[in-house]
Amino acid sequence: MSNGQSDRAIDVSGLGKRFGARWVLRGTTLAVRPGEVVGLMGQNGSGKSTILRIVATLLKPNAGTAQVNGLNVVRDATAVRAQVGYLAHTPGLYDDLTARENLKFAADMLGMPATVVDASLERVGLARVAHERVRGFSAGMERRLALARLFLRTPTVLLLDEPYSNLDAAGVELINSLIGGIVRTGGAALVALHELAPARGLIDRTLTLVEGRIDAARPNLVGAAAGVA
Amino acid sequence: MAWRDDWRRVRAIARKDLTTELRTKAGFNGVAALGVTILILLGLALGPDGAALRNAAVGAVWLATLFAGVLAFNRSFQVELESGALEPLLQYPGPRWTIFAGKLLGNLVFVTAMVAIVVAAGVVLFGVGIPATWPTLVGVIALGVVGLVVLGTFYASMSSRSRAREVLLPMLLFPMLVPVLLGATTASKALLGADLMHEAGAWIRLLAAYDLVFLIATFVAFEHVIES
Amino acid sequence: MTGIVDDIVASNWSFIYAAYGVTWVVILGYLVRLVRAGARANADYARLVPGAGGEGAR
Amino acid sequence: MPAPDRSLDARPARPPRTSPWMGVAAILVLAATQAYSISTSPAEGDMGHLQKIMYVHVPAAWMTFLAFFVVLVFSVKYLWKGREDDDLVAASAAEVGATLNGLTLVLGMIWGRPAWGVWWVWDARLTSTLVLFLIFAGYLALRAFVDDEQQRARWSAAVGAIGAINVPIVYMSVKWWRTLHQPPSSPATLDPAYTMGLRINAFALLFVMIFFIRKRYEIARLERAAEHAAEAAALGAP
Repeated sequence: MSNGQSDRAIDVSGLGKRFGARWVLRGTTLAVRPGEVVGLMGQNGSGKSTILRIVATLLKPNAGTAQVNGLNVVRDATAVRAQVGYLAHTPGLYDDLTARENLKFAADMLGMPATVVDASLERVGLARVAHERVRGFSAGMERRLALARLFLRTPTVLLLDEPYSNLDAAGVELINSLIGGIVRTGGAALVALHELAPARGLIDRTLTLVEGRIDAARPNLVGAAAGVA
Repeated sequence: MAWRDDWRRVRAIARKDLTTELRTKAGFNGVAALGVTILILLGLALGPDGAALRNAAVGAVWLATLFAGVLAFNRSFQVELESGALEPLLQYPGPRWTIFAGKLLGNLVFVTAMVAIVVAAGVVLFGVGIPATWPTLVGVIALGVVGLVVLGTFYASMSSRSRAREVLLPMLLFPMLVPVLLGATTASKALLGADLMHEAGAWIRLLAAYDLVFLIATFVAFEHVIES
Repeated sequence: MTGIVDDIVASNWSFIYAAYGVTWVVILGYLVRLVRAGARANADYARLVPGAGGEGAR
Repeated sequence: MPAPDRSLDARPARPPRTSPWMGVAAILVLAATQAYSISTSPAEGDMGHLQKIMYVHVPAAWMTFLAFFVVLVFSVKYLWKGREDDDLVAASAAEVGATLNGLTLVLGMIWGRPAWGVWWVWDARLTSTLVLFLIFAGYLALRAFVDDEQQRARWSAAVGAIGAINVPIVYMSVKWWRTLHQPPSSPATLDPAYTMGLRINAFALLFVMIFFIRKRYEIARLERAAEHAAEAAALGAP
């Protein structure tokens, strides 16, 4: 299953990553099926972001493999990038460009027509400030603008790193509609979270990272919550 | 169609970098002011004899260009690093060389504008007469600028992400630019004189060959260098 | 050989000594550096790889 | 063609060791060839016994270029295949090459003072050797300033290859720069009485250099092997 279709949207096996002498991932294995939304839980520094960045082709693993729809994230990086939508912890915007210019840049880089820019701004509720520079934006507005980049096109795999931080109720609703939209078209999502509450009802199951490994003993929080209710 | 998408990416990156520079202004003004200041200091150190200054003008202008140019290259990657924009930039689909080409184009415009100011200042401050062969002289300057920008942009893509980037970039870049410095200064000097020995032509060919070789080499190598 | 040439030759010997002196300082200096780095690497390896037994095992 | 990911089982065993006797032998041979050529070479007409510096200076210069050729080859090979070992060979050759390069420059100056009356001339060979030294000082500085070893390997391979491409261009440009303005100082045409001494000294220094690079490489491999062992322990690999 080196390329083409696969029954796994994300397939991570024995992943190891170190920064200097510190091992952040120590043989992580996980899989996400198409149409599935998986929550990745764990304390700060447990390696959630690192897994997402490896799957998004931004980091190379020291050991193990990761695949997206059967494509290897190291060997077939370009093809993987075309399929993956990644929301980083930091917004990664250009402060001296306006909101619209930031999105126009993203559309150019993604090879999308310029018409999607305004629709996307409308969708995240920033059409009113489209011509203001990002430098004056609040943290919440910046996150919405970063999110707007994901609405420019429809990826098959979503990787979201703490998407709910700095967002109000309407923002949470936006994230959930984004995830819902992707999943309905057969896509998958891997979402790093520190609390389950905002994503409840959307997440199919959770995995917990402890010291760079998936903790098999931890209960699936979604299932547990359902059982109690 | 793929090349059209790639060209669109290249333009987008160059336009984005230049818009940022234009809006902050501090960057370009600072770099250009530094270039002129270096010229003034060289004039003070070498003057006040007019003939000696005219003789040293070409060298002074190129040195000022190199020292001020170094600041521009680290800046162009700083924009990506400060706001964590490098990750999204690397995550976009499409070949990585488009990132290099875009940065290159942006830096080329930036450094060309700076060089225009430094050369104008050099002509005034050092009392250089403009020769009849000035279009060729412009060509020499352009070839020199391309060499400087190609290697400067390439090395800055690494040095901007390392420790001690202020030291590392000149350490990597300046020895590599020796042929550019020699070619550009000697050809410029020859053109400012009468070029009796017809040596400018040989230097122009050397500069052109240098630019071509390193344009190809850096485009090939960039893909290996940009990833984290 | 005339006396003048002898003088030049005599004065040149100090440069010849200097040249060979520098050469051997560099070669032996690098050798010492290698030996020390090698000893350190061997010790680290023996510490981190239990049962490897330092010298040439495996 | 990015570097392939290394799987858990591709762990190198303890690297082989070159016998230290090879080093002892190489250094003894070098001492012997030097003693031979010093004692047998006649005084040269213009420079007297000063030409004896040639037996260390010229081989050092040749070996410098050879070492940097090794850097070029293994840098390109690393960019192609992504094998960690190639990076370590390039790094070892660069370190030994830079050392010999520094030696060449100092010997050139020691030669220049009595021969030309000045410590330094902007001669094509001297100047381009100096520029070469600066290029590889940059290479070694880059290695020192980058912590992530994958990044360091890729970056230094690119810098090594591109730096090596520049060497002939630098040499040519400095040569033109000199010749178009004033005639170059005439290189001493070599009398057959000296060629034998030069050759055997060059071979002796070649053996010393090969020993240095191999040893440096083996130490780097050993350090890496220790790190990989720590890696295996951290991953809890079977």
